[in-house]
Amino acid sequence: MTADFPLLSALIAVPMLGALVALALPAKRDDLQRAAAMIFSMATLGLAGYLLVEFQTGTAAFQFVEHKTWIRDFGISYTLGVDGISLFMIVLTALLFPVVLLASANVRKNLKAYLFFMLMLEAGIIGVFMSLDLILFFVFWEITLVPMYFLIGGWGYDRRIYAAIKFFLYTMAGSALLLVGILSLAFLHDSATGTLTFNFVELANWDGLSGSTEKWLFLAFFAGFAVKVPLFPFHTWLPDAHTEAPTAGSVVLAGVLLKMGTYGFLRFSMTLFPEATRDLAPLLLVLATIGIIYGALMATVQPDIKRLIAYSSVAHLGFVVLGIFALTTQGLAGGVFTMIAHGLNTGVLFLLVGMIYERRHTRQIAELRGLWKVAPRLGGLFLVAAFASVGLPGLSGFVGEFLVLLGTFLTQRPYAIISASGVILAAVYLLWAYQRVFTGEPEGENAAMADLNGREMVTVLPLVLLSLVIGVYPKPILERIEPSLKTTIEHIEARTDYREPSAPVLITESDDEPGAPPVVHDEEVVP
Amino acid sequence: MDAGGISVTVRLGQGEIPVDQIPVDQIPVEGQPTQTIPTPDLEFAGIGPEVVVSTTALVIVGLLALSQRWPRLRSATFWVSIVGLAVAGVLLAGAWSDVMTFGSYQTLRGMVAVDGFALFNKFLVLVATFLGLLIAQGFLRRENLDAGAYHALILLSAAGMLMMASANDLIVIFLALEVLSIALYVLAAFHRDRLESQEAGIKYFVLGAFSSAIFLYGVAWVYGATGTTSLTGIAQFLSNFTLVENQGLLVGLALLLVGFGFKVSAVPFHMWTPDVYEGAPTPVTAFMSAGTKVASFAALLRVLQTGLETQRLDWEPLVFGLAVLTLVVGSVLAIVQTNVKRMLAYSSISHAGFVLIGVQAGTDDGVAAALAYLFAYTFIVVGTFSVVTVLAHRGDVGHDLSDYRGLSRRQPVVAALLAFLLFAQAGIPLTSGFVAKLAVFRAAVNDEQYALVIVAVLVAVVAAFVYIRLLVVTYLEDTDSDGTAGRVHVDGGARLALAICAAFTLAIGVAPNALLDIADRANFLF
Amino acid sequence: MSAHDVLDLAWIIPALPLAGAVLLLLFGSRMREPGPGMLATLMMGGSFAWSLVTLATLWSLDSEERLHVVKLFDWIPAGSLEVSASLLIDPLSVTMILFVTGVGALIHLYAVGYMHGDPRFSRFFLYLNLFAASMLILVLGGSFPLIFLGWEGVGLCSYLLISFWFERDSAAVAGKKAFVTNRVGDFGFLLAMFLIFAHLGTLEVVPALEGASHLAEGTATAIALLFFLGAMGKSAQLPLHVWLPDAMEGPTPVSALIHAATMVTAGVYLVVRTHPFFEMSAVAGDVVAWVGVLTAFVAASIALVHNDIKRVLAYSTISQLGYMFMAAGVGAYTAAMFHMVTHAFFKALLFLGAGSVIHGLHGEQDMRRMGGLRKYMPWTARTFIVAWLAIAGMVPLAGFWSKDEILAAVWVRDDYALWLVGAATALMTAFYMTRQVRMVFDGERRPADGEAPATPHESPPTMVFPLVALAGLTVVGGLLNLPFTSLAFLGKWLEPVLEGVHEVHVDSFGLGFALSTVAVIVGVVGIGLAYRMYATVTDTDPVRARLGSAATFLERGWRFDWVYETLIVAPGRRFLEWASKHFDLGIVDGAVNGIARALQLGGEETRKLQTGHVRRYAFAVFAGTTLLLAFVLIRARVVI
Amino acid sequence: MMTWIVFTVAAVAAVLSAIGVVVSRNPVHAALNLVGTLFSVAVLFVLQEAHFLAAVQVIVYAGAVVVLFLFVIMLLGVDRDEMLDDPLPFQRPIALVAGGVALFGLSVLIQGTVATGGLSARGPALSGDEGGNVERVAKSLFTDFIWPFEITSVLLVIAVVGAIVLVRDGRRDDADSSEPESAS
Amino acid sequence: MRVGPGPYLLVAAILFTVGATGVMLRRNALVMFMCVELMLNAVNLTFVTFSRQLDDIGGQVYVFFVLVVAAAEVAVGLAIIVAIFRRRQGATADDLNLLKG
Repeated sequence: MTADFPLLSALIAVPMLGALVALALPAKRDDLQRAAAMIFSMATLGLAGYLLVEFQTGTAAFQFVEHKTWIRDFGISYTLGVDGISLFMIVLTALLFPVVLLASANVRKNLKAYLFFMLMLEAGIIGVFMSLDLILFFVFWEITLVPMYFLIGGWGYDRRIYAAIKFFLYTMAGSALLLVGILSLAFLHDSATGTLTFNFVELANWDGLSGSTEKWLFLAFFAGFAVKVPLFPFHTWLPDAHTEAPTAGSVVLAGVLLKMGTYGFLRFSMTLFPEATRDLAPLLLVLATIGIIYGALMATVQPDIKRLIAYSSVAHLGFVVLGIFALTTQGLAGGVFTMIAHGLNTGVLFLLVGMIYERRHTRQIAELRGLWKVAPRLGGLFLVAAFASVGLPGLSGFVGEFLVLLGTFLTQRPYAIISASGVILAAVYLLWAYQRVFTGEPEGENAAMADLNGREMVTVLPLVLLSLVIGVYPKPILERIEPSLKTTIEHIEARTDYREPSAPVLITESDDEPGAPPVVHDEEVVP
Repeated sequence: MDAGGISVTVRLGQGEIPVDQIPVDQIPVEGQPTQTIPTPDLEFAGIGPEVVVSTTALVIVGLLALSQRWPRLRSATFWVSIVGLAVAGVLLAGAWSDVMTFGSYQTLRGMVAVDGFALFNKFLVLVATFLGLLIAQGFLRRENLDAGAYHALILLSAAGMLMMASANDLIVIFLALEVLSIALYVLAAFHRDRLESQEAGIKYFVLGAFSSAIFLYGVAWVYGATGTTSLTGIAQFLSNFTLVENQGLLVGLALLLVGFGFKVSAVPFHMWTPDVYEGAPTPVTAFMSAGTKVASFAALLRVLQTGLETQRLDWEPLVFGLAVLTLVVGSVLAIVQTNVKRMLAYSSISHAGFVLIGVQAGTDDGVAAALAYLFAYTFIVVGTFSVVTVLAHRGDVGHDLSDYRGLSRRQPVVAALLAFLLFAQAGIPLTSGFVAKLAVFRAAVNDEQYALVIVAVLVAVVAAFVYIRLLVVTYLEDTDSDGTAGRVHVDGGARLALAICAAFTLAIGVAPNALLDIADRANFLF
Repeated sequence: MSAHDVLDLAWIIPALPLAGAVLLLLFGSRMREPGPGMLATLMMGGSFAWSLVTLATLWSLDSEERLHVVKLFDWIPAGSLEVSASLLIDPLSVTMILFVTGVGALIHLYAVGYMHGDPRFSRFFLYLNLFAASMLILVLGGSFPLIFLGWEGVGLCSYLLISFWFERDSAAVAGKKAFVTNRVGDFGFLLAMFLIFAHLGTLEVVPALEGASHLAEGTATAIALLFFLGAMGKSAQLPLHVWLPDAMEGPTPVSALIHAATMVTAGVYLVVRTHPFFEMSAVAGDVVAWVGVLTAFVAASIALVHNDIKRVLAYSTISQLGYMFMAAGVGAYTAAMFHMVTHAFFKALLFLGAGSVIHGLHGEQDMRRMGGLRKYMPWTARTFIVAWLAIAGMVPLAGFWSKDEILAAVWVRDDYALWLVGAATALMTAFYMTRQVRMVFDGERRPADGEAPATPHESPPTMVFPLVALAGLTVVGGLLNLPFTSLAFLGKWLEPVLEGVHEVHVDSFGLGFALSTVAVIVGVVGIGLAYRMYATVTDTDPVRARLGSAATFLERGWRFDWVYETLIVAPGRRFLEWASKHFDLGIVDGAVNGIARALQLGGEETRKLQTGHVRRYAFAVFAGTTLLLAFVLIRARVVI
Repeated sequence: MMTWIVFTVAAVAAVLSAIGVVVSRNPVHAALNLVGTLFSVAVLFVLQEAHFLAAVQVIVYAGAVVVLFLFVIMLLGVDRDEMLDDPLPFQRPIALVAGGVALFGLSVLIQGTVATGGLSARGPALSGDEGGNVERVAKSLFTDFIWPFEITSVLLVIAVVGAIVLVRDGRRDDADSSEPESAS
Repeated sequence: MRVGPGPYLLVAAILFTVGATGVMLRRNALVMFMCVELMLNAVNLTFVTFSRQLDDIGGQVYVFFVLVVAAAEVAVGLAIIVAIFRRRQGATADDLNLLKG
C-alpha cells in the first residue's frame, strides 16, 4: 500500500461493498452470503489493523487525512481523519462486526437483508468516527439509524417494532437539534469570517462565538449526543432497543453505537465550544452521576437480563461522560478507555445472553437457574465478562473506571465520590443476576441446556481475552489516546480560563486548610 | 383621483409629500397610447414550452376526434404527448442556455418573464408531467380509462403550470392558475367508476373556485393599491413610493396568500388536499402533488420576491405563521392516517411547510433552497405515488396500510424502492430529501429564524414516524401469506418512472452540487 | 548475582501460582485427580521456596537497604499519573508472603485430600492458585492500584470459593454477599487512592508513604479512615463483618486459607502498610482500635452460643481480627503483625481440624451431633487441642505471646477501657473454644436422631500432615517475637518499615510479667468455666439456658443481618421496584411515550375537523382568510 | 345626485338579491336572485363608465351562465327545497360569524383605502379622445393583454374537453367531435 | 356629484362576503356555485371601481378575463355535478363525504 492509498475511505467502502455483494449473491445460497459478509468484515478488520500499525504514536494531529469537496455551495467537504480518540473506536467497530456476524449463525430469516444491513451499519459507524466535516459526520450519524432500525425491527423479539420505532424517532429527535446546532455554527462562522465551511478543524480554530450563543449551540449538540449516549433522563429508548434487538444488534448498539454519543461530546462539543463546555460541565456531570447511580439502581430490579445489561450500559456510559467532562487528562483517558472496555465487556455479555436465549427462549431471570452447572464455559465466560464490567482490576473495565473517577476526583470531587459508589452497585446487580441465573441446582429445561460449542467459543473468546489483555496492559492504548486528549484540554485552556490541575508537588500543607483540593479556581488563574 | 377625504401620505424617498403635491414628472409614465395598434413584442423562446405543450394537447384532442374513424390513432396519443414534451424540453434547454448567456428578459408586454427561475420550474413541471404520463400508462389500462383524454388534460394542465412558472403579471398568474386547476378538477374526477374520484373532483372544484375568487379579490386590491398587476410594475411602484400602513396593499397581499396557500396546501387552506389526493386517480395525484406545488410556489416566490419585495416585513410573519401551522398540522395529522394515499397527502402538506420555510427566509438562499426542495420533492413524491399507483388493484383500491403488509416479501424491489423514497421523504442523509432539508434549514438559519428551524426539525421527526410506520407494515410486520400471493405486475412505464425517481433521489443525495448550482443560478429577473 | 538481582526475580512468587491457575484453566479438565491438586500445591511450594530465597536475600542486606522495588512495566499511564506494575519487597511484605505461601502450601496439600472426589476438583485448585497469586500481588504490590488489583483479586477468588458448591443456594448467596460487602470497603480504598493522588501526585507506595508526613492532618485522617474502610470490608470488621460467617459455606480449606489465615488479614496488612497516614492522624488510630475491640467483643459473644463448628471459628476469626486492629490502632504494628502470623497458624489449624472432623463425619457440622471424637480421630484431636490452648492464650503457645503483647501495648498506652474490653474478649474466647472442644471431642458420640451412627474415621495423611505441621508452628510460633528486647525478632525485622513509629513496649519486666499473668488467669478462668459447664453435653445448652432470650440475640449475630435485610435491602428493593415501574417506566419513559401519545391524540382530534364536508373546508379557508385579514388590520394599525 | 340615487338603488338591489341567492331554499329562486345581482352590478358598471362590461355582464352572465344553471337544475331535477335546519353542527353560526367578521374587517379597511395606484405607471386612460370604451378595451386586450387573452383560449379548450370527458356516458368510444374552435 | 370609490368597494365587499358565506351555508352544490359567481361579481365590481379610480382601462380588461374564467368554471363545474348526480340521485354537497379524516 502506498502512502496515497485512501485507507480511511477504504474502511468505509469495503463493508459497503460487502453489503452490495451480499445483496447480489443468490438468495438461496446462505453459505455464500455468510462467507462473503465474513470476508468483507474481516477485510475491514484487516484494514483497521493496518491502520493501528501505521498510526503514529505520540502526535495529536489527524492522520491519514483525506479531503475532497463534496457540496461546494454549502462548504461541505468529504474530510476524513483519524486521531488517537477515533482510532480505537474504529478498531473496536471493525473488531465487533466479524464477531457479531459469527454470532448470527442462527439467523435464517431473510439472511441477505440481514447481512446487508449489518455491513451498511458497519460502514456508517466507521464513517461517524472518522468524519472531520460536521455535515459528513451528521450524514453518517443519521445513516446508521436506518440499518439499525431494520435490524431491531426485522430480526428482534416480541416488541421489536415498538423498540425499533422508539429507537429511530428518539435518536432522530435528538439529532435534529444537533443538525440545527451544526448549521447555526457554520453559518455564524460564515457571517463572521465570510467562509462557509463545516470543516471541524477550521471551526474549532474559530473563536468568535459569544458566550450565550456558544451555550445554545452546545445545548443543541448536547441534545443529539445525550440521547445517543444515553444520558439520564433520555435513556428510556435504550432498554427497549437493547432488549428487543437481535443479539448482534444489541452487541453493536452497546459496543459502538452508544459510543457515537460520547465520541461526539469529546470530539465536537468540547473542542467547538470550550467556554460552554467549562460552564455547562456541571450539567453534564450531574446527569452523568445520576446516570451512574440511577442506571445501576434500576438494573438491580430488572426481571429481564437484557434489560439489566441495558441499564448497566446507562451506568457505564455515565462514567464515560463523567470522565470526559471532568476535563482532566485522566478523566478523558478513562472515558475513552471505558468506551473501549464497555464495548468489549458488554458485547460479551450480550453475546452470551443471546446464546442463552437461543437455547432457552427466555431472558427472564426468574426462569433461568443453575446454568453454570450444565454450561460451565458459558457460566465462566459470563462471570469474567460480568466482573470485567463490575470493574475488577486486571480486566479492562477497571482501568477506565479508575481513571475516570481519579480524573473526576481531581476537579470535581463530590461527583467522583458519589459516582464511586456506583462500583458497589455494579457488583450488586451483576452478581445478583449471576446468582439467580447461573447458580443453584438446574431443573427442567435449564438442566438440559447445552454448553457453548466451538463456534460460540470462537465468537466470545477473542473479546474476553482482549478485555483481559488491555486490562493488564492498557499502555499501548493510553499512549495513543493521550496526545489527542492533551490537545483537547490545551484547546480549552487556550480559550477559557480553565486550567487543568497540574500534578501536585509535595509541599507541606497548612493545617488550617485541610484537604484543600488542588482545583484551580477561576479567580486564581494566572493568565 | 379621489382621495375620499382621507389624508394620505406617501413617502417619497426621504421626505413626505402629500399626494397632490407630487410633481407630475415624478410620476413614471410609460407607453403613451398611439393611434395604431402596435404589435406586442414576442420572444417565442420564452413561451415555447407552453405553446408546444398546449398545441400537443390540441393535437391529441384532434386525434381523439379522428379516432372515431381510425381507432388505432388512440394508442398514438401517448407517444404524441411524449414527443411534445420532448420538444418542449428542447426548447426549454435552448431558452436556459440563452438566459444563462445573454441574461433574463421579459416578453409579451412584460407578462412573461424569461429567467432562470422560470425555466427551472418549467423543467420541474415537464418532469412531473413526463412521469405522470409514464406511470399512468399501466394504470389507465388497468382501470380501462380513456387514455387520450387523460393525456390531453394532463398536457393542458401542464401548460397552465408552465405559464404560471413564468407569469410576471398577477392576471396571468390567475389565468394560469385557472388553466391548471380546471384541468385538474376534471382529472380528479376522471375515474368514472369511483365515487371517491368524483367526490374529489367536486370538492376540489368548489373549494378551488372559492379560493380563486379570494385570490382574484386580492389581485383587485393590489391593483387598486399599485395601479398595475404587473409584478415588475408593482415592484417599480413600491420602490418609488414607500407605502406606509397601506391597507389596500395589505388586504391584497393577505388574499393573494390565501389563494397561493390553497394551491400549495398550506394550513389552514389545506383541507381539500387529503380528500382530493385520496380520491383522485393515483397518477393524477402524483402529477398534481408535484406540478401544482412547483407552479404555485414558483408564482408565490415571484410575487413575493419581485413584486412585493419591499413589503417583506408585512408578508414574512404571515408566511412564518403559515409555515409553522403547515409543518405541524401536516405531520401530526399524517401519523393517524391508515390510508396510504391520504397519509402521503398529509406528508405533502408537511413538505409544503418546509418549502414555505425557504419562502419565508425571503433571501436568495431561501429562494434557491425552496427551488432545491421542490426539485428533490418532485422526484420523491412522484416516485412514492408511482409505487402507490402500481400496487393498487383494479378500481384503484388497495391503498390501505394493511394492504402493504408483507410487501417486502411479495415484491422486494418495489418495497426497497418505496423504503428508499420514504427515507428520502424523512430526510435521511444520502437522499435528496436530506439535501433539500439542509438547504431550507440553511436559509432559515442564515435568516436567524432559529425557532422556525427547531420547529421544522422536530416536525421532521414526527413526520419520520409516518414513513417509519409504513415501513413497519411493509417490512417488519409478519404476514401469513407465502410471499408471492397478491403480486402485481409493474409495467415498463412505471418501472422507468420509478427508476428515474430513485436515481435522481440518490444522485442528488450523494452529489448535490449540480442541483445547488443550478438552483443558485435560477434567480429572478430582478 | 547480586542481592538485588535476586530480589528482582520476586515476580516469580506470584507468577508461579498464577501459572498454576492458567495451566489448570487450560488443561485442568483433562487432568486426573489428584493431578491438579498436586500441581497447585507444587506451585505454592515453589512460591514458598522462592519466598524463602527472597527472605534470605533481604536478610543479607543491611537493615536500611531492606527496601527494594521491582518495576515490571507501566500499567496505567495517563497524564501525570503513572501507575506502575511494580513489586515492593521489604520486611513487611516478605513476612506476609512467607506465611501466605507457607500456610497456603500446607492448605493446598490438605485440600488434595479434603476435596477428593469432588466433580470440580481441578477447578477448585485453579481458584486456590489464583487466590494465592492475587494475595501475593496484594502483599507485594508496589503501587496502590496494584495492591488494589490483588485486593480485588482475592475478593473475586473468595467469591468463587465461597460459592464453590454453587448448586447450594446458600453458598451462592454467601459468595455474592461477601463480594458486595467487600465492595463497600473497596469504595473506601478507591477514594483513599484518589486522595493520595490528588495531594501527593503519585500512587506508588514508597513515595506516597514518604509524602504522607507532608499532608495536612485532615487529609491524612481522611486517607487513613478510607483505607480503614477498605480494611473493614476485607477483614470483616463491624459493621461489615456479616459476610464472613456466611462464607463458611465454602469448602473448609477455603475457610482456613482465605477466611482465617490470609485474605482476611489483608486489611490489617493494609493498615500496617499505610501506617504513615494513621500516624499523621490523631483520631484515625483510636477509631481503628475501638472498631477493632468492639468487633472482637461482639464476635466473641456471638461465638459463645453457636453450635455450628465452623461458624464458631468464623466468629472467632472476626474477633481475633478485631484484636489485630486494636493493636494496629494503638500503634502496636509489630504486635498486630505478630498476632496475624500466629493467628494464621492456629486458626488455620483449627479450621483444618474442623474440616477433618466434618470430613470424618461426612459433612456433619453441628457440634451437638458430635462428641467423643477423640477416640476416632486422634491426630485431629491432638492438634486441635494445641490450637485451642494457643487461642485461649496459654503459655507458651504462640497465641499467648502475641495476644499478650497486644494487651500489654494497650495497657501501656493507658487505654484501660480498651484493655478491659480486650481482656473480657479473651475470657470469652477461652470459654467458647473450650466449649467447642468439649462438645466435639469429649464425651459420647451423639449421632442425629434416628440415624445410624456412621463411624467417624481419621483423615488421610495428606490432611493430617498439614495439621501436624501447623500444630508445630503453633507451638513454636511465639519464638518469633518474644517480649524480650533481644529476642524480639519480628520487631527488629520490621523496624525499617515502621521507621519513625514510636512503638510502645512494656519497659519494665515486672509490669510485663504481671500483665501476662493476668492474661493467663483470664484464659484459665474461661477454660475452667466452660470445662465444668460442658462436662456433659445435654440437649439444653448451659450457656444458652443462662442467657435466656439474649442467647437468641447473640445467635442471630446481634441482629446485624436482620437490620440490613429489613431496614435496607428489602425496603430498598421494594422502593426500587416501585421506582422502576412508576418513575422510570411511568414518568421518564412515560414522558417520552406521552409525547408520542399526545401527538397521536392531537392528530386523532384534529382529524375529526376533517369531516369530509366541503362546507367545513370552505369555512376553514374563509376563517384562515379572516385571520390573515385580522393580521392586516393589526398591521395597518386600524385596530389597536 | 342622480348618480347617488341610481347607485343606491342598484347597490341595495345587488345586495338584497345576493342575500336572496344565499337564503333561497329553492335553487331556481337562487338562480333568479343571481340574475338580479348580475343586473344590479351591470348598472354599477355603467355608473363607472364600463359600458362594454355592463353589456357583456348581462349577455354572458345572465344570458348564458344563469341559463346554464337553470338548465342543469332542471336536467337533474334538483329543484326542491333545501331543509331548513343545517345538519352540520354549528356550521350556520360559525359561517355567519366568519362572514360578519370578514365583512367588518373589509369595511374598516375600505374606510382608509385609497387607490394609491394612481401614482403608478399605468396603462391607457379610461376615456379620452381615442375612441369609446369598447375600442379602448379592445385595443388593450390585443396589445398589453395579448398573452392573457391567449391563455383564455386554452382555458376554453379545457372547459370543453373537460365537460365532455366528464359527462360522456361512461363509454370510451363516444368521444364526439369536440373539436374546439380555439382562438390560438 | 360623483359617487366615490368607497361605496362601490363597500358594496363589492358585501357581495363578496355574502357569496363566501353562502358557500359555507348552502348544501346544494349548484347554489354553492352560484355563490362563487357572486364572489366573482364582487371582484369584478372592485376591478371596475379601481379602474375608474385609476383612470386605467386595464381594470376593465381584467373583468373581461374574469368573465371568461367564470364561464369556463361553470362549464366544468356543472359537468362534474352532472356526472355525480348521474350516479347519486339527489346528493347534496353534504352527502359527499366518503373522503374524510
